[in-house]
Amino acid sequence: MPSLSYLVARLLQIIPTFLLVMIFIFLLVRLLPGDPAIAMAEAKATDAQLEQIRHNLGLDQPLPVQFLVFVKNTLTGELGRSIMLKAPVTEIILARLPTTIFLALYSVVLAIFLAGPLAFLAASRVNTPVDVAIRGVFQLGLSMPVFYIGLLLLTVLAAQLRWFPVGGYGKTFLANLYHLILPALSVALYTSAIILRNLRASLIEVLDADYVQFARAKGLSPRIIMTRHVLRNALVSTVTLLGLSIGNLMSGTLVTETVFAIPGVGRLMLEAIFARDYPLIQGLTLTFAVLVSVVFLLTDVVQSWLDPRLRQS
Amino acid sequence: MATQEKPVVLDVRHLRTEFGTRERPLVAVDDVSFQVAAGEILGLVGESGSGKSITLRSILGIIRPRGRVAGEILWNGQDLVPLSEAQLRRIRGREIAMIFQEPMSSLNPLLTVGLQISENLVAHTDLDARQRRARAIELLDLVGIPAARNRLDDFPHEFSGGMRQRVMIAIALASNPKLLLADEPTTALDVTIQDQILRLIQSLSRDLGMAVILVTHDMGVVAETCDRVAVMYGGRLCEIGSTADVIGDARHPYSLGLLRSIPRDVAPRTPLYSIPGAPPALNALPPGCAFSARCPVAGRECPDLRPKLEAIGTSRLVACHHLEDAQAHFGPREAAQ
Amino acid sequence: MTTIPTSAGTTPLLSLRALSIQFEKRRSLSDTLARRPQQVVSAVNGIDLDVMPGETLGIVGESGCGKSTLARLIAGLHRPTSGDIVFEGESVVGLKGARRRAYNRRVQMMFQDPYTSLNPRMTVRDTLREAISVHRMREGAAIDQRVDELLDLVRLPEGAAEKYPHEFSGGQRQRIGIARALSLEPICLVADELVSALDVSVQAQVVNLLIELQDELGLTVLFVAHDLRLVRHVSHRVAVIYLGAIVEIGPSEALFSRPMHPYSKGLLAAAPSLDPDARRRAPALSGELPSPLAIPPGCPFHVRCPHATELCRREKPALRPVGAGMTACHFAETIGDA
Amino acid sequence: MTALTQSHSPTRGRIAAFLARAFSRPSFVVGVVILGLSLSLALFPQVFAPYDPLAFDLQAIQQRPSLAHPFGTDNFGRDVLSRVIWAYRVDMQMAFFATIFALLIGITVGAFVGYYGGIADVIFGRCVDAIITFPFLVLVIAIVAVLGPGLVNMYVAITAVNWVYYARLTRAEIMAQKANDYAAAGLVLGYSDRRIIFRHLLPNAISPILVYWMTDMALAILLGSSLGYLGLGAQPPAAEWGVLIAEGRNFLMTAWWMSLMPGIAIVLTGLGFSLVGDALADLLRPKGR
Repeated sequence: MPSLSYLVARLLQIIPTFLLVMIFIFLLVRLLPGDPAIAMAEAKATDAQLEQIRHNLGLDQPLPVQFLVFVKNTLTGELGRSIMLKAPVTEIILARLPTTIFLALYSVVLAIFLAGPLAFLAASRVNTPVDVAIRGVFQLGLSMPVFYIGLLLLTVLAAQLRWFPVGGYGKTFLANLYHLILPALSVALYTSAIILRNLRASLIEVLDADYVQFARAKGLSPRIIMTRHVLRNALVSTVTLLGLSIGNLMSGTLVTETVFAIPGVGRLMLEAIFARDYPLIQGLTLTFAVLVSVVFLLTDVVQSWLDPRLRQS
Repeated sequence: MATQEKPVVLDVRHLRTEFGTRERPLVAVDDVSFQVAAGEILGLVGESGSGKSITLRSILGIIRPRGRVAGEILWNGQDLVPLSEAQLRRIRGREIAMIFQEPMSSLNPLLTVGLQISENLVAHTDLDARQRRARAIELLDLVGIPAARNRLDDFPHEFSGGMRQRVMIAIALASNPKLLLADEPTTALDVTIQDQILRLIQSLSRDLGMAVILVTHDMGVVAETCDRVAVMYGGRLCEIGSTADVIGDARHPYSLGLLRSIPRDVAPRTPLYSIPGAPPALNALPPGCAFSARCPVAGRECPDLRPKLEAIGTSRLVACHHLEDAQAHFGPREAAQ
Repeated sequence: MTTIPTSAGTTPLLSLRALSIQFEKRRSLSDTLARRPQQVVSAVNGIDLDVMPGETLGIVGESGCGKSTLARLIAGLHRPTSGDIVFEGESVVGLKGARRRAYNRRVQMMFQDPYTSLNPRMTVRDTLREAISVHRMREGAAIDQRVDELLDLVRLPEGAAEKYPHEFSGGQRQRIGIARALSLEPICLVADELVSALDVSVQAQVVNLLIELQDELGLTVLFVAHDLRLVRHVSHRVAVIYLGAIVEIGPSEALFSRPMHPYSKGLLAAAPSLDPDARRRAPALSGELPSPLAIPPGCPFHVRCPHATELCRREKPALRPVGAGMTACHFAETIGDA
Repeated sequence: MTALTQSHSPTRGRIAAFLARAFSRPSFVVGVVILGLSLSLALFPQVFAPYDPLAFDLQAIQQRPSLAHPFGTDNFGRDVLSRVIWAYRVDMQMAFFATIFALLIGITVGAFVGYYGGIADVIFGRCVDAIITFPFLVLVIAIVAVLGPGLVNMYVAITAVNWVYYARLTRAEIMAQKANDYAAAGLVLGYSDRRIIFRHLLPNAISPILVYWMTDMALAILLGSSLGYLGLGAQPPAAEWGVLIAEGRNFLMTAWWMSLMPGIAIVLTGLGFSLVGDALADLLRPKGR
């Protein structure tokens, strides 16, 4: 297990990163075109009313002060009110977040189930027709945009064949699984192509490693060599990759939520942008950054649990 | 050829190992025959590409499925070549064990040393978990790892290179093998550590009655450690005999050249004997003698006509058409200064 | 250019004065939190050394003893933490720009790994032309002529110039490395494990070439290696390094036939000998090289030394004249004679 | 010094040998053919397109694919094939302009911090950490929201994020190359930092970067068309694959070809880039070890 000091250090490392993230979000929103006060105010607002709104938003303060207020508010979970939905941003996001997280996890699980066996098959038959075919499939997968896969699945499987629902979310867990299978699959197809490529490469590398040769020379059974020596070692780099592709995954869910009209934070982001709802944009961007950071953190912990060499530094 | 009183445990006959397609095979080991007696240390010497490591791996069948092995490998009378993977597994690690050159990469970095020893015991013995732990400590102790009891739960990266090589030997010894195949076990180590490991292998062989095939490129290692030595070049045997015979009175021009290129009893800063050219690629070997391209006494027939291993005296075989010329070319050894 | 190797007694070409270098290991946040102390690798610890013009000085030791770092310090690839490097009477520590180029024109280096020491994307001709033209050693057509001369000098076959490094064997690549170093017409060569990556039968070719070129061009050579037999054959004088410090230095033949320091003795005994009669049952030296992160106090060798006493644990012996050379051991006289 | 950069005949021979090896791979040939066709369509759409991509033909609304309209027509009677062909111009441009500046900036920054290290490297590392903390698309969308939708703003937004990935890769490659002895040899030979970086390290570090560039151009098309689909990239009535798919989105049941056909163009072009990239990755792997 990773040591406590490792975990604490890893948590502390997030601070400077997040400071930069906050600065970025802060500046981004300040650069948004149009005066947010005008956007928020009634159409016939007087100059004095606008001034009042600006004052309420703290926009009449110098930038550094505004930033400090922003940081303080963020840390206390106070993200302002959405202009578009006229409700607290934190509330809106928290209501929509579970859907997106569920969708993302669902996609990852599907992707692993798709990629794992194929990678294994390809790596154990390098340069045979099977391998070539599998590589061809993943190259095709890498060339398909998520929204296009989504539309194809939607048209054929949902609209034409009526195997799956066209939209909606479902109430129970099983209903969730059923309703979200197509959107999850759209994201999973792309993600699985990435996993497949990486896992295949690292399996090939590990199969050739000295310690696997040594394990054979020890007379171990193929099953033990596979599980204990090959898979476990190949997993380390795949876990890294999975962690790093969380950004991709989030981008994918954003698109897929739009295509399938799923009420998650991805679609909300897009709506917020078209509505120029800057407190919401700010809150959502921050939410995505937090999600990614948490996944990065988990990845590091899992990695150092898998690989003792990483536990020290 | 063998005049030992000890019984022969391993008898390799006409071993041939090839890679690549059947139409255009890359022959890494070509018609190699030798015997190993119980408790004996045989040195297998050669440069890169000489086929010495492949010979070793062919014995255990771990070059399959990419390599194809032909000939006979008689282990206590049983031929290992036709055996299936499952049958070979009962011999690998149990009767014949192997250690590798790179102590850094040959141990699984993610597993504790204790587990890597005990998985061997699980595969080849009936010991229970507690007995396995006790045996693992005993083994680490045997190979000279200090505070063995406390190190079972350590990972390979927590050991130095020399200590990792000891761990590898401990793993190999787990089920009391009768033959240890050691593939350049000290090449990656420093001289003082190399010395320690070689002495360890020597004493284990003596104390446990275990035969050893020691692959190396260093004639000095052979001289200090082995009972007999086989010299390989381009996948073929040039010379095989007792260490004293081969080191003290080599006959094959390649063995002679190799020995002469090591500075010994020569005036400082005088030119050393050097074999011209570089070791050949496996796909560019002549049909005849593999060494003919670099040989100072090669005749016109040498590149086409393969010399047979022929006996000289009672305990040595040499494969060369021009033994007298070689003797004359290299001359008698200069007297020690 | 051609100077005859002079005997000792003249002024040294290169002097190292209390040369030391430490590398601070990068300290992670988690180290700080766990209050692990800052780790410092002491690679070279106060080396004093004079290199005479025309001589070959062998530097031997086990991996991690700091001999490669020493070679790189001399070539100017590292900056020492303390101490000085004096070349032809002038300090060359921390030189920059033109002065550094001028120094390196005189002191060149050859590297261990034939596979990574040549730029794989440049032909041999391009590699040599670049060195020659950057230093303006020749101009115009004379450059190509010089390239051919150099290749001839290191005995590479005709047509080698237009090839890429991967088309050569390891031994040939090391020859290219030698030619590259010689293209600046230096007077001093630092050879870091020049032949240790090569096959035995090829090592002799390269060593012969080096000796020949040295005699022909009157070069001073620092021959850093771990192969004792080769170092003995090549060197006029030899320094034995242990944990970044010289434990013994002296004329090659004297040191090899009668080593004074217990480490030199052990190192020599451990080296595989071709004499089957010299077989031993016990290893020549027990224990392993301690980590340069934690160099033992007193004599750094005391933890492995069979003769160590309380004095050795307490007090670091200085390098002092013993026999034909210098030795850093409290009991060199008694041990040396044993 | 000019003599140094002159190409010698062996270099030309090497290129010929390289091409011969490359073209003996079916996947490379397929990829090159696809890209060659795509480029021709992008450069000369007027030659290939049978109709004016913007011309309404209210007599021929939502016609199924036929000989007259191989890809059918859209809800305004525009020829889908012609629109897909004209879209090559926009999408191939996206592949290039969304990546080239990121490539150039990334290589420059990456080579600098990789070679010199130190405080610049630490700051760089923090910036990378911060930028990869945002999902790529989220960040690009946010920047587009600031700048406003449209192609040029999209290039700016993508470049602003994307250079980090090139810089990170370049930095790692430069550091790996710098650890080789030939870099040390360059220092001992008294070469300037600039010479070592640009003549020695970069040429050896560049292959994986170029391979990444190939796959990234495929990614740029995917990203650009996604933005187009979402309404943040190219703006209608401009013909762009993502925009075309979005236009057909409401007619999936009645005029499926409106969305299907541009999608095939995306997949094919992406495949072309990734096949070539993959083959190059294999071919450029250093040999001789």
